[in-house]
Amino acid sequence: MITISKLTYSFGRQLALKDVNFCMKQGEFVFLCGPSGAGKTTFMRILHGALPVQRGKVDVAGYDLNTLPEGRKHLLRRDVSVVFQDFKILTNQTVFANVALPLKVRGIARHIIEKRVRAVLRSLHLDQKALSLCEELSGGEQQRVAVARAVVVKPKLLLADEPTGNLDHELSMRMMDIFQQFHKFGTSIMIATHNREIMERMAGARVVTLHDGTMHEGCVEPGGDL
Amino acid sequence: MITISKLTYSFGRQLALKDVNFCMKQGEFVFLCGPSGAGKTTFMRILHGALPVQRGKVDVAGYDLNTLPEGRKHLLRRDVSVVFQDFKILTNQTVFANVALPLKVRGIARHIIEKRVRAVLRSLHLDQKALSLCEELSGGEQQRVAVARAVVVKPKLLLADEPTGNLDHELSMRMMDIFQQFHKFGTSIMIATHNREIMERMAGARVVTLHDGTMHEGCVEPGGDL
Amino acid sequence: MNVFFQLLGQGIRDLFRAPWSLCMTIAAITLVSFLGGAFLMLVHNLDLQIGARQGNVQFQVFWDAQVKPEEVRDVWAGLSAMEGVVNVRTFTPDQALGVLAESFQKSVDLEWMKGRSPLPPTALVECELPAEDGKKWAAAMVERLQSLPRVEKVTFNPLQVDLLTSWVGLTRMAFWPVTGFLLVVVALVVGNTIKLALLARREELEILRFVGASRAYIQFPLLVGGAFQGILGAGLALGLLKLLHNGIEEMFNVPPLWMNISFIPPMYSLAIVAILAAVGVLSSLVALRN
Amino acid sequence: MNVFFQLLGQGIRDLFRAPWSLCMTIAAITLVSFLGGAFLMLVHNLDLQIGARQGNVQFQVFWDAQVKPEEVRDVWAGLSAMEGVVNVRTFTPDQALGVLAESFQKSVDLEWMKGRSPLPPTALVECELPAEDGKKWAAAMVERLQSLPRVEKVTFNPLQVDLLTSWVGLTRMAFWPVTGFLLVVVALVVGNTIKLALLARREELEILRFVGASRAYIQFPLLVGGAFQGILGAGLALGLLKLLHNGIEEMFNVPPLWMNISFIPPMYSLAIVAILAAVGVLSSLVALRN
Ligand SMILES: Nc1ncnc2c1ncn2[C@@H]1O[C@H](COP(=O)(O)OP(=O)(O)OP(=O)(O)O)[C@@H](O)[C@H]1O
Ligand SMILES: Nc1ncnc2c1ncn2[C@@H]1O[C@H](COP(=O)(O)OP(=O)(O)OP(=O)(O)O)[C@@H](O)[C@H]1O
Ligand SMILES: [Mg+2]
Ligand SMILES: [Mg+2]
Repeated sequence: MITISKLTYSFGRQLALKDVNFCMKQGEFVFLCGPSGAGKTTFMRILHGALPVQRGKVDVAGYDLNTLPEGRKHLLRRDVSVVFQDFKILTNQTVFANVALPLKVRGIARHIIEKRVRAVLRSLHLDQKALSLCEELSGGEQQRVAVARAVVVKPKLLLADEPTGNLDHELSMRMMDIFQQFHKFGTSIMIATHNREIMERMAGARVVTLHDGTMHEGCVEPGGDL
Repeated sequence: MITISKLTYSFGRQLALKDVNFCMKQGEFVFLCGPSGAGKTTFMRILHGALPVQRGKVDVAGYDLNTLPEGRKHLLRRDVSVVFQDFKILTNQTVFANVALPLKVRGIARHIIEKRVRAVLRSLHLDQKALSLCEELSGGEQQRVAVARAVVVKPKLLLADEPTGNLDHELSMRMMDIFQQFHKFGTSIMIATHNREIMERMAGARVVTLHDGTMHEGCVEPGGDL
Repeated sequence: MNVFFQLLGQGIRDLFRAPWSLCMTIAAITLVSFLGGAFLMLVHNLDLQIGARQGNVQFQVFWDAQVKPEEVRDVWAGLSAMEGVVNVRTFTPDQALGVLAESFQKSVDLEWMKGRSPLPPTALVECELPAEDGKKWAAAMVERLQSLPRVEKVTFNPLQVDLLTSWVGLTRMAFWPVTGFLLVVVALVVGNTIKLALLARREELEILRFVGASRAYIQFPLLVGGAFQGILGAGLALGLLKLLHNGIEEMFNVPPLWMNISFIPPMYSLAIVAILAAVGVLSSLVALRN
Repeated sequence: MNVFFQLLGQGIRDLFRAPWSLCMTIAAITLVSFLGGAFLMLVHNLDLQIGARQGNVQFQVFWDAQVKPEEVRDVWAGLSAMEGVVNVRTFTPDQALGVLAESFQKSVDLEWMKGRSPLPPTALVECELPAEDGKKWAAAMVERLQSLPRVEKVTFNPLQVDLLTSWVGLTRMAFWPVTGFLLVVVALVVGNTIKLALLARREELEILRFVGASRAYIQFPLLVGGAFQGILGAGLALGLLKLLHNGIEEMFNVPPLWMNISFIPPMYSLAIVAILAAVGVLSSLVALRN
């Protein structure tokens, strides 16, 4: 699903990623950890083509990001869904419109959109809010809208950047359930998180840690520290 | 510091706060908990005058919010600092400019601003980023800017809405240290959070829980659940 | 196809999200294309005049100042029947005096001279010059007019045609620079609006890209918006131009011009709309590129 | 005081954050105030003309058509020395013919008549009417002119003054509606820019409020921005108006107008700048209120 070798990325003189080698098989479930400013978001932004590959080779979901032209990136993004750390939802539109958006741009028929969006909203306890404007939502509700929009298209690869930062324990667990469900049906999932509770829940899962731009492998030890 | 009786707030037909009675003495440290959508942010927005008092009586830092006119709200806000859940920083300006802003609007001399901002940024490990634009920061860095801006004015009351959602364990603890320092020097602090780790750290602290708009009292039990 | 119309509607709806900005733009485009259209109308009418007068020549016939009105009247009636004559205008002594008085703009009162005007009766005879042997024919015509009763003098003046032609040439020369300038202004204005709209929606467009929208899906509504502004502005400008035309249609239909102002032909109108739509689309494209 | 200048600078710097929008606005304000200024200049010049001609009257003197040029020339030289005479304009027969030819716009060639023009020599004598007994004085003046050698006829025409006066009255009547309309347009345009700027900075202003900025601290820069736009637009408009004035200053200094166009007085210029600044501030205030 993802094959990366010797990826290096810098913002001007600020080095964000340094010689990262990373491989992720189809159907894998990976946690991406690391302190604030370690480069997690930068890493994910490269994976879905929001930042260019400056140095190294990156291959995601069968697309070679070194050569993928701007005009074809939407094909990559139809296979790779992202939950952004800052949500990136349309605050002046309804919850329904936001979640329906990725289906709409794929030209999917209206009645199918309706059905799939309703189902996803229900599973995230957002069905009451379907017709609310997103700017009227609480922080946690907005975060769930971002997750709903990412999973509604049943992507091959899901990148979630800190998807539980504004959620209480119960909802965080609920969200992990949903991720696990998608995982069971074959979606590869990478979650960047600081939340130990949700990691502990997935004992044995693969964990990669970014630190000052370099990557280290590991796995969740049941009930313990990383 | 805060005296609230029978506060009720609704967005249209959506009831967000129901008959809330709450009292907070000067120098108290309070955690505000509750599931997503419980009304925590709404409660805090009323406390610094961003939302009007619809029903009930609210008195904050000596200002009667039922009668405080729009033209004098800035006086209230000079005593009450807020860390917003969505940061509300000026993304197109530097970290320094953002943190200096509340001092600048108070007409404080440039050299004093310089000194105080530098000190706060250092304590939050942001000194390297002082001259970066905020839109170039990672999620956790932005959150720390929001906190720095709130504490730099040494407020009488600090309202922090989910101030550690994007921070790793170490930084969260660091931030609690800072809050505790301010607390020692007399600042009253209210933190809305889902993060159990930071609550567990403050064993014995007062905890109020919002649930469906109603408020319940409690306190942090050492090492256990709420 | 469904998506096509959906995006079409989207492009227009998006414009109305900033109605103020839209109004200002439409107003600017309308003003500019109105100016352009008025200029085009001028050129068109000069062309028509040229076309009507091309190859024509005017003979001026002066009668003896002492001739009786009755005597010339019969001759005048016969003038237009002469071979090759296209148009005849005549001035009695009093009419000539009237033109004189008008030229003084009423600051000189010539009323008292009425009935004893010192000016001679005059006629302007416009003839179509035959394609060959024009000069010879004109000389013969002068002779024929000279031989009319009590005519004192005949002159003819092919110069007028040359003057008009050279003026039209000048206008033609100015045409492309002026049109180009106006189009650049329209492009700037439309581009500016689209750019502002893009700025306001930068985040929205980024989100669209991130959820997998193709480039066409994102850009098409913006191009539609540009075209719409161009077309609306051009339409309004044509409406205003028609109003102007109604106002001035008969204005120059007086001595010594006898010009009936024509509206620009439908093809030109269509061209204006098409060009402005194209400029709208192009400037949207440029705004998108940056 | 320090904060004052800081906020002043802020208000202007903020405008330049959206330079496109600013340019468009300034252009619009300039255009509108230019129109207003041109109108004011018209009114001002009519006023001047009225002032100069108020109570004046024109006598038209026609000599015998057969008189020799030498004979009238001496008389003409003496005309301006007569009591009460302000201005004298004279026409030899050939000059009168020239005006006639001009009125035919060259479609009638009158060159051949040169030297044997059938028109009489003419003079326009402008006199200041004494405040009292104007009619009697005028009658005496007619008599005096009539008694000049070989004068055939003298007429006088106080009507012209009335006409001019009534036209000025009309312009005056139009003045306030037109000015009001222009000011409303300026207010709309400035208000629109400020509103757009506010929209773009809504979040920023919200943040300013939340960190304890007083209302004055937030609003003052915006008002400064409004005033700045008004002043800049007015300044540019005055510059353009001066250019226009240079171009047309001498244009009407020809028969039969002999008008020297004056520029609007400094006080008016100042008033234009002040009014536009005020409108800018006011429309910013209104934009802030909503
Ligand atoms: N556009 C940018 N320009 C310059 N520097 C940037 C930019 N974006 C990110 N950075 C810097 O790159 C580093 C890595 O940022 P990144 O957002 O990837 O961190 P992160 O691991 O996601 O942190 P967090 O957990 O706080 O979200 C940070 O130091 C950040 O300041
Ligand atoms: N402007 C608004 N208009 C309508 N409803 C609103 C508005 N703001 C908030 N709400 C609703 O009020 C309820 C309380 O919102 P609030 O933001 O206070 O929750 P919260 O406790 O902060 O939740 P979270 O932990 O997710 O941030 C939510 O159901 C939310 O949808
Ligand atoms: Mg991040
Ligand atoms: Mg909240």
